[in-house]
Amino acid sequence: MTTPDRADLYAGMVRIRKFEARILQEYHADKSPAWDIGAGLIPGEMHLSAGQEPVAVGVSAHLTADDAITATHRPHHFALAHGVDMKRLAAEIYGRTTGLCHGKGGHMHLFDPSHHFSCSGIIGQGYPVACGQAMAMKRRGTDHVAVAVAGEGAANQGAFHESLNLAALWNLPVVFVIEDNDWAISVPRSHSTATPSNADRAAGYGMPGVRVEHNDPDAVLEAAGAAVARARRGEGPSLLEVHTVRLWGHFEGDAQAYRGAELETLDERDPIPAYEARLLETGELTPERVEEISAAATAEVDEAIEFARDSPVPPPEDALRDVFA
Amino acid sequence: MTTPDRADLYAGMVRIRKFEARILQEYHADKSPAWDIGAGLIPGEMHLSAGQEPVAVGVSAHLTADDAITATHRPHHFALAHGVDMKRLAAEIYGRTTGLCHGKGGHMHLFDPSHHFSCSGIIGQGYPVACGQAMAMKRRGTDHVAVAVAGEGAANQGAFHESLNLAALWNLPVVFVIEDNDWAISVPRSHSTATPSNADRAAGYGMPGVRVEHNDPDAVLEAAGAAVARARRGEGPSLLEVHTVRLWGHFEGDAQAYRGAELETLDERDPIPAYEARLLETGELTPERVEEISAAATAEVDEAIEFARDSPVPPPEDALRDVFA
Amino acid sequence: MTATTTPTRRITAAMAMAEAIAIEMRKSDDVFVMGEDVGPYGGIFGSTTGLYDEFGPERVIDTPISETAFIGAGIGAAVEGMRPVVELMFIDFYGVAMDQITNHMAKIHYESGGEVNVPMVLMSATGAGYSDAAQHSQSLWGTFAHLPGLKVVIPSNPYDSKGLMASAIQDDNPVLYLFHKGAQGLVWMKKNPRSIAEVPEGEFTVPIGEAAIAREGTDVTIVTVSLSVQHSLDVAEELAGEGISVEVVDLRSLVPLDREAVLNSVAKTGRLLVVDEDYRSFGLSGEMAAIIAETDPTLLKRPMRRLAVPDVPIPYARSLEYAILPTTDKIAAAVRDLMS
Amino acid sequence: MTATTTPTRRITAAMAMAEAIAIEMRKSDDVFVMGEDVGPYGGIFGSTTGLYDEFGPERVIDTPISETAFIGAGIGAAVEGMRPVVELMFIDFYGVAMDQITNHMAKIHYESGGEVNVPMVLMSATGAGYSDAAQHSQSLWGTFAHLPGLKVVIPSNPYDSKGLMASAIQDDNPVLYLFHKGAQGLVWMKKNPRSIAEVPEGEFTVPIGEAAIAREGTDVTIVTVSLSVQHSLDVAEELAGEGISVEVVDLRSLVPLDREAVLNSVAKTGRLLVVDEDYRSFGLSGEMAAIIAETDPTLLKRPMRRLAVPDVPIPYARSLEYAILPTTDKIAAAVRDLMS
Ligand SMILES: Cc1ncc(C[n+]2csc(CCOP(=O)(O)OP(=O)(O)O)c2C)c(N)n1
Ligand SMILES: Cc1ncc(C[n+]2csc(CCOP(=O)(O)OP(=O)(O)O)c2C)c(N)n1
Ligand SMILES: [Mg+2]
Ligand SMILES: [Mg+2]
Repeated sequence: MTTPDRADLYAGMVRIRKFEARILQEYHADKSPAWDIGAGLIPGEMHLSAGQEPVAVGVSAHLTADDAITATHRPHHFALAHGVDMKRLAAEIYGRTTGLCHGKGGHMHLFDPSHHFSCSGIIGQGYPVACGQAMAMKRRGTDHVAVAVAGEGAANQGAFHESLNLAALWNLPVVFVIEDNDWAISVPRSHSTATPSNADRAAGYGMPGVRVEHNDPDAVLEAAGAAVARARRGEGPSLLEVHTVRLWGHFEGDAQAYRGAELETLDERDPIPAYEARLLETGELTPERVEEISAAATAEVDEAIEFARDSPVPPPEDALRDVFA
Repeated sequence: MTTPDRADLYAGMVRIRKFEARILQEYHADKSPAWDIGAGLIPGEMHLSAGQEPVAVGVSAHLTADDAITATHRPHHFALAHGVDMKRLAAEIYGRTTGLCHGKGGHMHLFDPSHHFSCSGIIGQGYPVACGQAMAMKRRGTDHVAVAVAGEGAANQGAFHESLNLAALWNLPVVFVIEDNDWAISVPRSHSTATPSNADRAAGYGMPGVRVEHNDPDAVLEAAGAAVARARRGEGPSLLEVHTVRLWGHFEGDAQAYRGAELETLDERDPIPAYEARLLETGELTPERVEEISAAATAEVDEAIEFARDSPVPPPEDALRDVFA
Repeated sequence: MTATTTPTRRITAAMAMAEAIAIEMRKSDDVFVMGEDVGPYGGIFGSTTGLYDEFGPERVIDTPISETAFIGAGIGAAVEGMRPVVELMFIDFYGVAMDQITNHMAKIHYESGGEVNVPMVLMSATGAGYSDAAQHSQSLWGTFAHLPGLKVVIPSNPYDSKGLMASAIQDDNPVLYLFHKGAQGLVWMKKNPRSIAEVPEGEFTVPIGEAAIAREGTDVTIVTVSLSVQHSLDVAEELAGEGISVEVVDLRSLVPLDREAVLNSVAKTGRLLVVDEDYRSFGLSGEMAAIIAETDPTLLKRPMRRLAVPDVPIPYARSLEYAILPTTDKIAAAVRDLMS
Repeated sequence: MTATTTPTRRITAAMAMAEAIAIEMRKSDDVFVMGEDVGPYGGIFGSTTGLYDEFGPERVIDTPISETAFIGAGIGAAVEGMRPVVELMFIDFYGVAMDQITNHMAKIHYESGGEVNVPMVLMSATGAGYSDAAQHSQSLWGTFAHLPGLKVVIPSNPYDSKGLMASAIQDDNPVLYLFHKGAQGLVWMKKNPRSIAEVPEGEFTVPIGEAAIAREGTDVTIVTVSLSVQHSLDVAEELAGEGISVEVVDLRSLVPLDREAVLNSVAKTGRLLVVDEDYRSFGLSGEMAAIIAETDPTLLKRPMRRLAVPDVPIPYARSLEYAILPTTDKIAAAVRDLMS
């Protein structure tokens, strides 16, 4: 795999952000005046990934559609970065028949077998499943890898420990990714995690552990590259923690009073303008290219949302289908 | 707490071994000719602790009846070392009304609230409970500690990870003890655990971790002393792994074919004769004292077994009592 | 239920729960709260609102996402005589801590031959109706009622929310307290007006194990719990206009179960509809059928009706989700059908 | 069931299970086995005897005591199209992996709108009777039958053990296969002679979802599963001598449930006894009552009888344990009572 163009990483982030921003808007649009979580075109809980794009694009740059990802309750950035179709993703979020899961799954339960992509709303529980996907890949003699994503809050769930041990013991091609955005809903990392770096925990499984302190696509790209390459070579799993930022609420509707003064610093911590400035400086981006990227992303998002909105709502009788194959 | 006499540690080990040896004998006595696990005076699974006495006596020497222990499916050595009444322990193993649990619990579910002692047949699940006992002790302003015991196999269970993190985070007075006897039933440590020392895992929770390589009461005493004292001082939890030995089968009836040649080396690895020889050499024991200790233990065990055998079998209608207080 | 003379005011079920916890916390230092986001956030579904401000971080404790560890820690503290109130954010997350809940919290008292008590409350949110899909919408009370050792308490209104919580904390046994998100009276969720009601300010209890006849009637018995009680009352009001007299039995707890209340009502009406937001098979409606069938099958003048989630995971899209939930439409249709 | 012409010989249920797994492993590399002590040990209850010798450590894999991880890994492998057979040593340990089992293994197919299959078998030992006490003696099939998405298969004899295992592995859905320790035919446990029986050597299947009329009769219907089928057949033989004709319906799977078989039998006899080694309330006996009550309550000429574990954890002492198990004595007494 050749190193991706930095402008492409940038474009990937912009595309994700535009998607999330649009979902944000659509989600809230029809929940007023009395804000009702279950109302509107997009109902239910909504966990958006703004700020965490560097993790998704930096990791996914090393993957192909044959590689697996198990994502979390906050899954859109990884889905998009991994190549899951934006239209079918949007349609699933809208609960339409054309969605990835024909409206049955929803935003926390996205399945795209053509990209070996899945996610789960239960904390930490994608880790074991990724181990099993890696087992299958290994047993079949491929060099594919499975990427398991979790938040820093999830790293204190039993499944984390069991999965790391299993993957190390069986030398499975897994890359365990922890998105440390400092918060698990309202609980700060200091109240959830007895170590400043989850990378330290990797040693307890005899696997390499790296913490990327900067929420930067280049840094993630490099660290993830080493981990993915190691897995592809058959040398086993790695742990990669990235210190990222959750720019918005835990879920939409979260007033975030618990964040206090931190809220005012968030704009400065947005990774996209920072990266854009850097690439403009090095000449890897030009103002024109920035415009083009923005326009292309907007167009793609518009098309996806339109597709979703125009797609049929599932007929009630479908509810009784698909319990068994 | 003053350092216990080494002869007392020795006596504690002898007492446990005599108890276990007698249970072994009683357990098998009436299961022939067709060996039936459910038959005889002592039915059910039976996990005996022969070889692991140094861990129990070395740790418990630092405890009083106000301190808690959560033990495992292999609990007798810790129960006895912690001061649980041998008669009521035996009676519970015999399923009698005079037993610790009046016959309802059995050998894997022993409860003695007067010693804050309990155990569980589910792997790793005493760890969380010990955290809660430690919470209560701390909140009440005492300097009591909770000791949580698990096998090396159990250290790969999610509860291990969650509990260590919780105890470290909340600075709880817990000592996590791992008895590494190389085996989890038929699965060797190398097939279960991705690190040579569980002490390495402690670092991932920012707590001290020690592995005692020798199955020796003195070594355990010293390491446990530091951990217990630390907890009593309010400085938080520690992890202590002891490399011990399982002299007998996982449970009684286990033919242990999987152990191969190791079986022949077990006699040499028995910690009791080794310790006895050492103390005889230093003069801390004399042959007469050894005799006395043996005789006293035999007498106590005889009395306990007699008590158990002579105690009433619970009447059937008791089965419907005690679901709720 | 305990008489009370304190003034009442209209509050939400969530406020009523939190108020009961606060009263017990004031009475005894042994009572403390732990769970995810129970602190400054006040509980995702408002069950601990205000407690952190009054009692501080030592007694209202935010936990890591380690349900096995913190539920287990609740058990350990309870074994030592404290009275922890532990929140499992959604009952759907039971699976990561099921061993602590059913092999330890529920069994220690029995295994110990009655020597050890586990006076602990595990409270958790249930229910669907706002597109939270398969892993955040379940009711699961049938699951816990099947397994011995836990009391299973399910309030349907603010008064019971407070009184049952008080009883749960005072109980020497482990109590699973299941509250419906849609009946909490939360500002950010569609709600039935019955989720906000008059509740006395002071201390009172509602006994665990007594069903309430939420509405008397003579034609059809609806046996139900939780939010479905509110729906059933709405339907009963509607059908009264059509001349159908519906009795609504709110079980309020599944363990202990008030069998007499069910049998008496069915003996009177001869027609039974069980409305259950949990899965249909091997659950609440089956148990209701069994207590009749083993007592006197002839009590039923008509085949009983079961309105429950038809053994499918809860789907996401609103059209699908409402197709499988026991809505007022379906309740009314089932009652009419029983009368036809 | 599939016709077969291969020779038969008398083997234990455990051997029959292992044989079915071996046949499927020979047919496809996608089938592999993992669990605790399934390798050289051959499974604590003999379910994988001989497999390690034939297929080696790459296909018969001993796991750490990490049920969440290895059951989850089974799911991941199944999602990728493999056909793992995973053993959970005792069903009592479900609690440490319940999330993977019921929120993932059971729901992925539905959540994905049918896009993803999870062709996986989870096999586990159930049952009491040898003083293994509260945490190692449960049956729990009612728990799993209540939660949608898993097929729940429960053989009662060696023939079905083999044929249902073959069907389970071939099934594109997750199947929970519950075998009773006391019906495995193990040398080291008391057993009913029915645990060793004629089984064809070659490949055959028993369809999942069809009850077996284990014995025809006209007076009383016993509906049951697992070891209790063996007990019920013994009782039926005994009572035949007293002139009581007992029909024994062996459900063989709870999901899918063969409702017709139950209704037909009860329509014939008018008397129903459900024998269930699982806990009584909110379980199998309730579901049987409900399918009758919602179809035609008048089918029951007598109140039904439920013989199940009376909602207590399983006690240790033999006198206590046998007091709560559905023994042949109690089955016979219940049948006689229904006839009196
Ligand atoms: C087992 C389980 N416990 C609790 C929750 C509720 N919950 C959903 S997201 C979340 C916080 C997750 O924090 P983190 O892992 O850091 O991910 P982030 O939301 O920050 O991306 C919690 C507690 C859950 N979904 N599953
Ligand atoms: C959750 C759970 N999984 C599996 C078992 C079955 N089991 C009982 S003891 C044991 C091995 C335990 O090994 P280890 O922790 O090393 O303790 P040891 O027996 O060596 O003392 C197993 C797998 C169990 N009791 N609980
Ligand atoms: Mg986070
Ligand atoms: Mg061991």
